[in-house]
Amino acid sequence: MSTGEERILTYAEAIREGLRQEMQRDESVVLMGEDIGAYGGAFKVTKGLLEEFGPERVRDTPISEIAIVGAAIGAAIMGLRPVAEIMYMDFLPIATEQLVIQAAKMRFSSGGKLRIPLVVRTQYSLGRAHAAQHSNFFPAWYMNVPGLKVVTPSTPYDAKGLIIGSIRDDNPVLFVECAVLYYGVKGPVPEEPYEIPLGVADVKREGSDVTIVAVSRMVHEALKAAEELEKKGISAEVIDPRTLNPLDRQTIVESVKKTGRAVVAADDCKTGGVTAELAATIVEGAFDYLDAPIVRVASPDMPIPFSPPLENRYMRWAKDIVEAVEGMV
Amino acid sequence: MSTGEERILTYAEAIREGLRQEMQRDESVVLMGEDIGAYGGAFKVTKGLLEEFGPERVRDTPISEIAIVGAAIGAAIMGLRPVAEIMYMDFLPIATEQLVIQAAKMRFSSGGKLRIPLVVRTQYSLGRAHAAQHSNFFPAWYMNVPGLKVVTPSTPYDAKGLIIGSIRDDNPVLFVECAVLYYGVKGPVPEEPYEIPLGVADVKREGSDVTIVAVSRMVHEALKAAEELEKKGISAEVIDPRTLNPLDRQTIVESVKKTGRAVVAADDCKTGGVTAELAATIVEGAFDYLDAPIVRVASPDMPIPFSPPLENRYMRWAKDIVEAVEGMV
Amino acid sequence: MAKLEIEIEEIGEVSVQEALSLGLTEGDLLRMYRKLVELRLFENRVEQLYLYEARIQGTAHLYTGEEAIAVGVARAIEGFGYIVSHHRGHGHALAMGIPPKEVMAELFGKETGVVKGLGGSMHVAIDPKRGALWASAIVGSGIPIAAGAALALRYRGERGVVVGFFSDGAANTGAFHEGLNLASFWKLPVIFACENNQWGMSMPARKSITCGRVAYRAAAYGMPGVIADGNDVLSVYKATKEAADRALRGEGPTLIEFITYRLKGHGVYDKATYRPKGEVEEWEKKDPLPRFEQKLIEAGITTEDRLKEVREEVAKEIEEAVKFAEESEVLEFDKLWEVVYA
Amino acid sequence: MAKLEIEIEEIGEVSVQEALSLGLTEGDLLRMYRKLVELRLFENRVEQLYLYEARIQGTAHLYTGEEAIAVGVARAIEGFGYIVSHHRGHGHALAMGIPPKEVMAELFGKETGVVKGLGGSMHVAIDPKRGALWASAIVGSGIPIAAGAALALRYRGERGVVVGFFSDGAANTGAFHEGLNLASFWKLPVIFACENNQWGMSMPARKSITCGRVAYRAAAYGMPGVIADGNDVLSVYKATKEAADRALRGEGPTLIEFITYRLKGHGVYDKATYRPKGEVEEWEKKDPLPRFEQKLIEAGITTEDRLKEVREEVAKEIEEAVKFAEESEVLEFDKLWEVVYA
Ligand SMILES: Cc1ncc(C[n+]2csc(CCOP(=O)(O)OP(=O)(O)O)c2C)c(N)n1
Ligand SMILES: Cc1ncc(C[n+]2csc(CCOP(=O)(O)OP(=O)(O)O)c2C)c(N)n1
Ligand SMILES: [Mg+2]
Ligand SMILES: [Mg+2]
Repeated sequence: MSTGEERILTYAEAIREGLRQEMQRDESVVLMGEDIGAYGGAFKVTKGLLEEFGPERVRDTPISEIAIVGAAIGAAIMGLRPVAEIMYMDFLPIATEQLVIQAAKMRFSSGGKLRIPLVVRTQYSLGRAHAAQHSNFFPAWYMNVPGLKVVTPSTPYDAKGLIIGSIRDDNPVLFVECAVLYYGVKGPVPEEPYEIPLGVADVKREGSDVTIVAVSRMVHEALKAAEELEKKGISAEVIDPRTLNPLDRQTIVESVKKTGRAVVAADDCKTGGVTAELAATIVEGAFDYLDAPIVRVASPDMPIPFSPPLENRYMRWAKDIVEAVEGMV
Repeated sequence: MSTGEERILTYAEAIREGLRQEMQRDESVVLMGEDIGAYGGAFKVTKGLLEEFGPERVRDTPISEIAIVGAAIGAAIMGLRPVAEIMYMDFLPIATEQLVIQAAKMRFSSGGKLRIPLVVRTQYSLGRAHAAQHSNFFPAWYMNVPGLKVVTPSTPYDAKGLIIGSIRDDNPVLFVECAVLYYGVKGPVPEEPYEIPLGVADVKREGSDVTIVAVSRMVHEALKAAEELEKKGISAEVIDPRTLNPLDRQTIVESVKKTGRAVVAADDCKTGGVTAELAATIVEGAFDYLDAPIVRVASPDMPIPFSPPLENRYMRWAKDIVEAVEGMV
Repeated sequence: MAKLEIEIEEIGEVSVQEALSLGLTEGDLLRMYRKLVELRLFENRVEQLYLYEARIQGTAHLYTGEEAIAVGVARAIEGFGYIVSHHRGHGHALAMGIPPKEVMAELFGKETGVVKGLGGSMHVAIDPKRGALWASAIVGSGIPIAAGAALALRYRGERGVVVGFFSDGAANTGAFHEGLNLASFWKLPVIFACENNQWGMSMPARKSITCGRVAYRAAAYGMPGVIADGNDVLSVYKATKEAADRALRGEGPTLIEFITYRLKGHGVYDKATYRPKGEVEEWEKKDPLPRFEQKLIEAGITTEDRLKEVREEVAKEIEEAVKFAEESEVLEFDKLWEVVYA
Repeated sequence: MAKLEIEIEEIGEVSVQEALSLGLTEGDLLRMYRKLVELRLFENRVEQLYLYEARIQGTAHLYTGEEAIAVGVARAIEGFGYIVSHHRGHGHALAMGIPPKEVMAELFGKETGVVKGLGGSMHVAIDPKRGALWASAIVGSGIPIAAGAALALRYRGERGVVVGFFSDGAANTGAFHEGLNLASFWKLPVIFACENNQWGMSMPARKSITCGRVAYRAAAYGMPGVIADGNDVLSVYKATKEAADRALRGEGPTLIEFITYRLKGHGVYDKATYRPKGEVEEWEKKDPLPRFEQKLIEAGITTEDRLKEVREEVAKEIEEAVKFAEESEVLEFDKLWEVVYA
């Protein structure tokens, strides 16, 4: 991970900068969504963009998720590069038909005639005491949709490079941010625009005894866990797939071939979640190298409770990863 | 599988009989959906029920999937036992917010005060030359939703017992039928009502060399494959989970402990699909018993083509399972 | 050129005298006043707890300024009515009779909360035995659910009505359209109660409602549309009662647009800088509480002193609710497994 | 009691004379006739191929009886218009100029089909270079997409208009509501073209459209609503042209309800036994083809013999299309991977 000069931004700032630079570069980039203009977005990610680019390019909408995604699709067919914002991932199911049954099938069902350079940005709010209807993370659903790409950045550096990469991609991309990271993580971000291509995992930390594949917020927990483990003499490699579809299976599999052990970690519910796909991928690619069963560190199979202490218990932390690793070495 | 007398019904007839018997038994069972009345449903599953029970109990609706599921939820809160029909699983994403963010969270978010005895019936039409927007099977999405149950019957016997079990269950249940099975499979079905509880897998065929866990239509392909394999001296056990949530992990894991090998097969796309969860479950539960990597036999990661020969190539058949098994023994 | 004429009934301010003729007693009016105060002081206290005491986490959408709607509706459907609430539901909960301490404990995330601390601010109005069926934090999604609850009433031939609450922003969702159409299609005993508080987050209702008035949309579903003064509890009562009567007579749903104003920001942390200058002040003049006080006093039903006593009593109750919430325990985590499935 | 008056423009049958005054030439009219015939004979042949020859698999929704809409609309937006089609799209495809052989080959699932055999009957009207942007087999879902395409036109300042086709059933979907509202909100150059063919599968439009007329719903979005005779190609042309002019002037969207009738069952296999006796016969009297023939002959523009020749020519073309389709190859499976992603 080459980061250039050491300018430190938050994750939210990094995304904003990526959006702004692409808008400066390319007139066809247009934002639309609820309260993204004067309000600056529920998380202030688009703050200042209305002022800079005006209401034709930063378009507030009524509360109409179907139409937000649908209109963005139509605009994309006609050659714009819309970036639609769905305020919470919990609201995305309202527009899932548009994203999955329309956008993701369009290139295929048109026999290759259409091109859908669409980005749908959203975020998940687990960890903010927002309860069962405002905290959900559903990446696995969208991994299961060929024709769609799915991006889940974990660091400011990746967030900027990946939002630029997503906008430049000619396919529908679901870009899932993590709300507790917006102002909860900072990191070096080069000022000039740079693109991280979709489909390339990043080894966030090298190690030799166990591979931890972690998604979004859990990347940070995995890195903390790796430090803990190091103290105990266990060397953990931490891999962030960064994009879930396309999934960089090779990087993951190669790592497990090296370490012989794997923990997979993400914030969605365990059954049918992204960790299931990661585990299945590892078994397929590195079965003969595995010295222990793969352990999934995922959210429990229950809705998300509001009460902060309960939500805290519900969530998975570095210690859960440490425990998982200790159970297998 | 005890089937009582040998009365042979189609899969569609079995579901209809289950619906009819529950409606006779319990006045609170009400059907709603598009064209389920005089038309008898797009696949004639509800044929004759309007005539028998009248328009208050068999309710045609406008084309309004959000409202169909939403209204069924509201009726369920008030103690009815609505069975809502969504004509194709491809249309379910329109109402997914209602099913996933509303129905599935209600008991939890009400602190246990609510009870949602709701069934949403739908079907997937892979294999009917209906193309990318009328053939999708998305069971894994809904497995990833705690609070919801997911049922995928493969035989007439199971279909009847499971629809009755689903109606009697006090939770929201997504009941996913398979259109090519409606009139494509027949089997013994007892006349009297019987309930198959949700969460119990069925061993469709016993065997000792390999476990094939298969879902819905693929159960039949698995059984054909098992016959082929028998000719080659390989004894395959075929397990049908029948309900994906709750998933009867124990039956699956015990079988793999016995056979040491597993193929998992379903009609949804491979990445992030139900076969990923099945594979992950097996690794978790039977890692030390596995003699070979688990093989997923699933639909390719692409939208579904219309052209019948292409759709045929797209789909997975007994021969794919046979090949998978031969590759591992 | 075909002309379609839509009649939208407008119900302006209702006098005490008219209210009494509609069947309310003086005692009712005083109880309604007390409720208004309860809703207002509750929200005032909640705002404090968030902003200045930081004792509650997550978010809360205050009902301040809109109290007349919940209170008027609840009174009009008392004994036979159900509601479906939404993200701005503290007022709905209290108006339906959920004790302040249960609502407060919910905000604190405690086991003694109305939904055991699992729902928080956006799910406080859930208590089926008091008629509060569900509260959806997803804008618009409660609307078809309200219709469905009304279907059950109709199906069983029960005398009852369901009120689906929502605000202006929700009238732009697909769920609104499908829910109202289906309710009309089946002539269900449901009242669609739009609390038009002029804003959906930072989006002004006058822009997002492209036909100008939510109530006009009733015409798209062949149902009566009514506009009432949402800052006059008696106007609310009258409009709701008429719609409830219609529903009980089997004449189907009504869409009522209650004109009101969100006196605070969207959520407790929103400073609402997007609002035009002077707007809040204009609406403060129409604040439903002083308006009702004045009416009651002018009608000779009560005195300023008596009302002050009420306010003090209620303030004490709210303080007790805070104490109760504070002292309650959080549910044990393992108990959560008991409420995932029935 | 506030009264909202909604003016719905009604455009009845349009005479040849009026059509000529609107800018159509006699040559245009003859070409429109030829297109009508093409659409009709195509569907007749398709019905045969499914029902009696079993040479096509899957399903097809025939456009029989509704031809005047696609043909009239396509002519009115020629040169600057785009469409979004739906599950009943053969007529849209042909009207937009996609050659019959490409449409037929698509139904046969061949590589020479308009979308390479990947889409089939429900996706034939997709050919961006001819203005056919997309065809959604999900009812209603194309509506917001049409709005979005119009947004791109407006954003780039291009002279153009998008027509979103749908039928009565679609007007009950959430996508309809949100799509129309957003189009009005942004004043987009889009025409919402409802082909009210009286049925949505087995559901009569007169029931599911709870306000009686789809066009009335325009009022809910503050946009003009128009009712036109969907069985008169000139009425269709006039209504569309007016709406297109409005859009081009920057005055935003229009909702047009074209009154027509689905002369066949919902899909080729539907016997439509749910229809009241005599209904089809009533509508056959208003069949857009004989009506237009008669007009052209009465206006002295052509003769019965000449029209017969046209029909024979077209019939031959359709037969060639069948042959072409039959003889074409199916795409190689591995090539599918090339069109999953761009
Ligand atoms: C479907 C959906 N979209 C967006 C949001 C985020 N959100 C919560 S409240 C709100 C504004 C709602 O406006 P309105 O319906 O007028 O209700 P009010 O807040 O005024 O009571 C928004 C956008 C949501 N909860 N659900
Ligand atoms: C959202 C959705 N629901 C249901 C269907 C199944 N379906 C296909 S066409 C149709 C009837 C559509 O009626 P209408 O919109 O009037 O179109 P028409 O068939 O009359 O052209 C139905 C119910 C679908 N394709 N999409
Ligand atoms: Mg509002
Ligand atoms: Mg129709």
